[in-house]
Amino acid sequence: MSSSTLVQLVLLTPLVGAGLILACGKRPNVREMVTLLTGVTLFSLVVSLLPAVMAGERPTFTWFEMFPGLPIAFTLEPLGMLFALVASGLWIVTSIYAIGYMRAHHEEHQTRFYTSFALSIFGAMGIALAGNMLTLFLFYEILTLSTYPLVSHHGTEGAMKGARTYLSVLLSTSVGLLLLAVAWTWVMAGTLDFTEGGILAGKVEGPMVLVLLALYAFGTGKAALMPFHRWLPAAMVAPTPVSALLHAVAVVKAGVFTVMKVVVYIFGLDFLSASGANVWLMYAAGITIILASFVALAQDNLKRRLAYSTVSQLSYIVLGAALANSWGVVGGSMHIAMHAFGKITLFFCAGAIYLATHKTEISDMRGLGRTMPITMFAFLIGALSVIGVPPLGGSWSKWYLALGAVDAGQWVFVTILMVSSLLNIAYLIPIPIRGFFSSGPDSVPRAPIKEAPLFCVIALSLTAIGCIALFFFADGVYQLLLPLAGG
Amino acid sequence: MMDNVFGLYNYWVVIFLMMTGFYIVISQRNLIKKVIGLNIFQTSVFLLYITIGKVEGGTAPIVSEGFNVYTNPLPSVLILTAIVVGVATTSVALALIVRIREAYETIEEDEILAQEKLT
Amino acid sequence: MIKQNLLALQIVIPLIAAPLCILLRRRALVWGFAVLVCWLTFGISVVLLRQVLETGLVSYEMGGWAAPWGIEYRADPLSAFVLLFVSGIGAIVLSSAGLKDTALDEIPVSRQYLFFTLYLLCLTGLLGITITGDLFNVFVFLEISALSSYGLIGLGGRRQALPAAFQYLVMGTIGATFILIGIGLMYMMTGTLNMADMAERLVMADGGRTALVAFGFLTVGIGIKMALFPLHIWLPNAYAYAPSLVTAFLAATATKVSVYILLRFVFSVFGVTFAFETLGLGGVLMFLSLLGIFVASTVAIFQTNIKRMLAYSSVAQIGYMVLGISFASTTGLVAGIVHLFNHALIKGGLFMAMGCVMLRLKSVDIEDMAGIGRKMPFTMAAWAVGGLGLIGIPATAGFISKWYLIRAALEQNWWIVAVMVLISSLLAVIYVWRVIETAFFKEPSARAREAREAPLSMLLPTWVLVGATLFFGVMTSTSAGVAGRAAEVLLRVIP
Amino acid sequence: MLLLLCVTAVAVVRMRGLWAAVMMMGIYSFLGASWMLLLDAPDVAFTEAAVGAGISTVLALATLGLTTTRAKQRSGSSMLPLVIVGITGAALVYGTLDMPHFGDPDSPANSYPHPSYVERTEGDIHIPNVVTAVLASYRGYDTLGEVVVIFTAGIAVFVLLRGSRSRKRTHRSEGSEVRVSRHD
Repeated sequence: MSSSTLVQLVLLTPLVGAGLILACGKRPNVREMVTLLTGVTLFSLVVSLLPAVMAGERPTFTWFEMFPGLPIAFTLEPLGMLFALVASGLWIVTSIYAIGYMRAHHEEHQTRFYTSFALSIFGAMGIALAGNMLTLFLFYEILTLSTYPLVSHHGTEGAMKGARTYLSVLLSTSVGLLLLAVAWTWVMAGTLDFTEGGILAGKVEGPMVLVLLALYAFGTGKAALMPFHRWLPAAMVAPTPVSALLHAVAVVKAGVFTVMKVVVYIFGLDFLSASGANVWLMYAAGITIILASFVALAQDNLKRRLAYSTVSQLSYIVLGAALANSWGVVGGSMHIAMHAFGKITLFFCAGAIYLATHKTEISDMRGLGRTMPITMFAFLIGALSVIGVPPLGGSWSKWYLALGAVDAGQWVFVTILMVSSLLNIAYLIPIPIRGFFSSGPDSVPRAPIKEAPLFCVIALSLTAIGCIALFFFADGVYQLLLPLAGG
Repeated sequence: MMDNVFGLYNYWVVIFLMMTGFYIVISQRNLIKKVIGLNIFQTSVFLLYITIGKVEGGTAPIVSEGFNVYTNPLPSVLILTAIVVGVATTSVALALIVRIREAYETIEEDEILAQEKLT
Repeated sequence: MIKQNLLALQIVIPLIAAPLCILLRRRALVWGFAVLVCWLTFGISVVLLRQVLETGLVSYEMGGWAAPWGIEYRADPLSAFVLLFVSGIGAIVLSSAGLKDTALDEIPVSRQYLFFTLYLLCLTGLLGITITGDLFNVFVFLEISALSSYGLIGLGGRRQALPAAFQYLVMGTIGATFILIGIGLMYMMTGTLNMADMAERLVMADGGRTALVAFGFLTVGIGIKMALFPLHIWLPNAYAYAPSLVTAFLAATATKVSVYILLRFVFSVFGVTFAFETLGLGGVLMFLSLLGIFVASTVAIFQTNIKRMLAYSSVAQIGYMVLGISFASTTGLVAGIVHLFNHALIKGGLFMAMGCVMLRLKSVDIEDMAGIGRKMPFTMAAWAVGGLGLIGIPATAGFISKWYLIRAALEQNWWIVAVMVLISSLLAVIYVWRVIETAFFKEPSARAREAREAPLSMLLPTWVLVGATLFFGVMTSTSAGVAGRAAEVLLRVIP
Repeated sequence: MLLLLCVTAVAVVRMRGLWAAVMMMGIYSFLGASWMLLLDAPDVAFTEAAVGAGISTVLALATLGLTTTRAKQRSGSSMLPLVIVGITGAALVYGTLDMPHFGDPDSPANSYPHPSYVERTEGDIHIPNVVTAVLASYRGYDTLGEVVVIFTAGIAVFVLLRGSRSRKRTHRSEGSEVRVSRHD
């Protein structure tokens, strides 16, 4: 099979999967088998494309012309490859986790849940493969809409409110700002194709570059740049598998992925750094990193704390893009993968804790390490990876980001990265520490070991191992991403 | 100036008539009076058309010996159609009024609105 | 033979069919007949469009008398395009009225065959307006369509339909009379009623002031007919209380045809230079349309009757069309014309879905619609897709219109306008989402618990329209392509 | 004559009694018709007298019989309508300033198309009454439209009034019921 056919298959697999899941709605076992099978198929398809992309091939195909000269087209390039790998790979793990979680929790509307999930992955794949900005925008909106039923899943007043915030922030930024940016780019540049070296050089000048960059950066609400980060904590009303895959991996990463794509392929690194318009974006990212960390520190609800941590970590990637040099871009892109593994582990643990003990507040979690040792250990690994401690994956991406900041002569941001790491320690580490070393409430006798359902434990162990593995395989990721930096 | 006044005098009168009809339509609250207003409004527009077609010293456009100047026949043709349209509209409007009266027991706009607010 | 008389047949077939409906009387029979006629009309319009795209212009002299003495029928890309979707939607909507257990049940059995007669007459009127090249003929057909729609609206089951129809009648007649005055003044200045002829003679005629006033009266008159803000007050009640089928048909076609007349007058008769450069029509239209978009969208948010909500949304959507026109650029016109088409599909689909809801719930109140998504998944899924189209989410037809609209604004560096268009679509998000949320995620209401899915005969036409929304959301070569041709003809880029 | 027309029109505005108002409307139409006669449009005049003054008035009177004959004292301000009408009227008067004068034989309407209907009719159709000729031939299509308009109106009226008695009962018995919409 030619690689361009494979790319089509990558796109169609989750869509077909969604259809099948819907059709098998009456029989839960079949339905979940289909989910898993779709995930495995998708992942193997994506992996099979890896050698070609590593070798410098850029499989391309076009569906049809939406507007004259503006088709719905797809191109697989390194950054998209990375995103597709991470999203599809973690989908399998999340599906395993979800089966355990949803059954143990006796959730309703499970068919709707799995169908929407597959559709969201379809959206994420479309974003990863998009060959031009219009296609990306199309799938960006598909992702927003297909995630909505997942967020409002419980149908309670709280869930509806969260989902409303979710939808309104994402839609208003994308329709209000991003679409404007896309249309403007089209009017000025006459093309929206992702081109190496960018398409805007010589087409826009002066302060307009700055305005356009701002439209893109804030318009991509999924990147959760402050002040458009509110949707992410709001989305935490969703069942945990959703928070884990979508709000630590697929959706948020789609956001920063978009920003990265825009910087690399629309503006072009040289053009952007020469224009100087990127400096404010660095500061915006820097502020978000620090502020969100502080907010996270103040949260007692575990999922909310993780959500704010995500907001902060996403801005690492935006910062990488804003640095607009090779180290920054490589570091930022790498962080997409590194943070994904770390954060999904943390969310899996949060869900497991909730399933086993129905605890959501951090202050209630003393002594949990004794009843749920595997979960707490995995949490520790995930936390360390997010903080960036060797030998865990997260250390590499932070290292490259710091190099990028130095390279750009922006010492401030080296400092910010350091401070942020300290803050990470402050809000993440106490949780396992308390879990292992602090005793539970005095009156309660020591409980026996009681882990979450097996499926959940398997899933969270896998991702924790992934965090470690990434440290050793980081070179592969680096090689993959090198072409982005123009190397 | 005076030339204008005499030349356009007829039009001005017609305009006055049209506006009277229009005023009745939009100011009256009684449905029947609205219809009457519409009627007057339309009839006045017919007058406008006929006025357009008039030719000084002309005669009715019936071809016969001894006349060379005829009044323009086209406006007459148009207005014959328009009159019928006008009556058609009036009749539908009146039918509606009958039904409204049955449903609301009134044909005053304010009272109908008041009833709607209640239900 | 048939090919030559295509233009005449387009009108004559539904016209002759209308009285025959009275003779048939029996429901199934009369339905089958009327649907057949509608599809035939649609078929003709398809052939006509292809013909027009080949040759550029098709003209027919009624009764064999050449213009300016006789009445001329002519179809250029714009009119052929409008004919196409008006007859198409007319056919689709009517197809759903067939067997037992459809939205036709809203109309008392004893009057159902008359419904078909009026429906066909209304279709005839709308098609006639579009196809004729004679100003006075426009007025006549305008009245045919108007009178029949008063009757159709009056068929509405609730008593509110009656004052609604009356209000529409009064405003509609005022509009028509204004148009008549405008036509009269135009005739006075040029001595002709044929539009093409008039356009030529208008250039020679002196008397700018009279032409100006004529233009003003025509614009206001058409503005009433097409419910341009703030002349829209007849529309919400009329749409809310008319039988669902009538609403679906009228909402998708009637105002669109009025926009067509505006385009015709402004571009074909008066010409861009006169309307936009001399008069500054663009500014006025832009202001009114933007104001209309915002006010009507905001009002829509607060409606509890969903048909009424959609009606206000229609007022706002008319604003988008007029906004596109007000740019007087090719892209702007494409935006306006393509939105004519796209919105016709979207609103047609939405109101059809409301017809399904009305059939099962006997109510279109938002409270009663709670949780109905579980009982009527296909209906509400169709509604949701239509709603997304209204917002302008990519991959729906609404996005295409919005894209062209923004492009048109940006091309002329009207930043603010582009931003306002985008912001306004967020208002649409609010009113659409209110319904989606209620229908899918709330606990079912008492009425919703007893509801079941609408019959296939209703669902199928609904989904045809909604499917078309999706289809024309990605395959734009037909819709935007023809709109492009039409815009070029209107702007006389190509002769 | 014109003065009389104006007086009649204004009288309608002032009048409360609907009988009288309808009669005034009839008179107005009749006066209009007379004026049309003076303007050399006998065909129109006759039609207006018969249809406008005759049929409309009869219909309106019949409606009165079915409904009520008194209009309520109207409340509220009448400023807005006056302003609208004022602006519209002023616009029209402004428009007249460039008009060809009344009766001008050289005005575009009266001099185009050439040869005129009158001249063509003699050769084409051989009916002395040009209005009839044009109505039936050149613009025969409008006439067809006119027939359709009548037909449409007839159906619409029929639809509206048919079975109205039964509806009446339904509405009354339902009282304030708003949501239920079917009656048969």
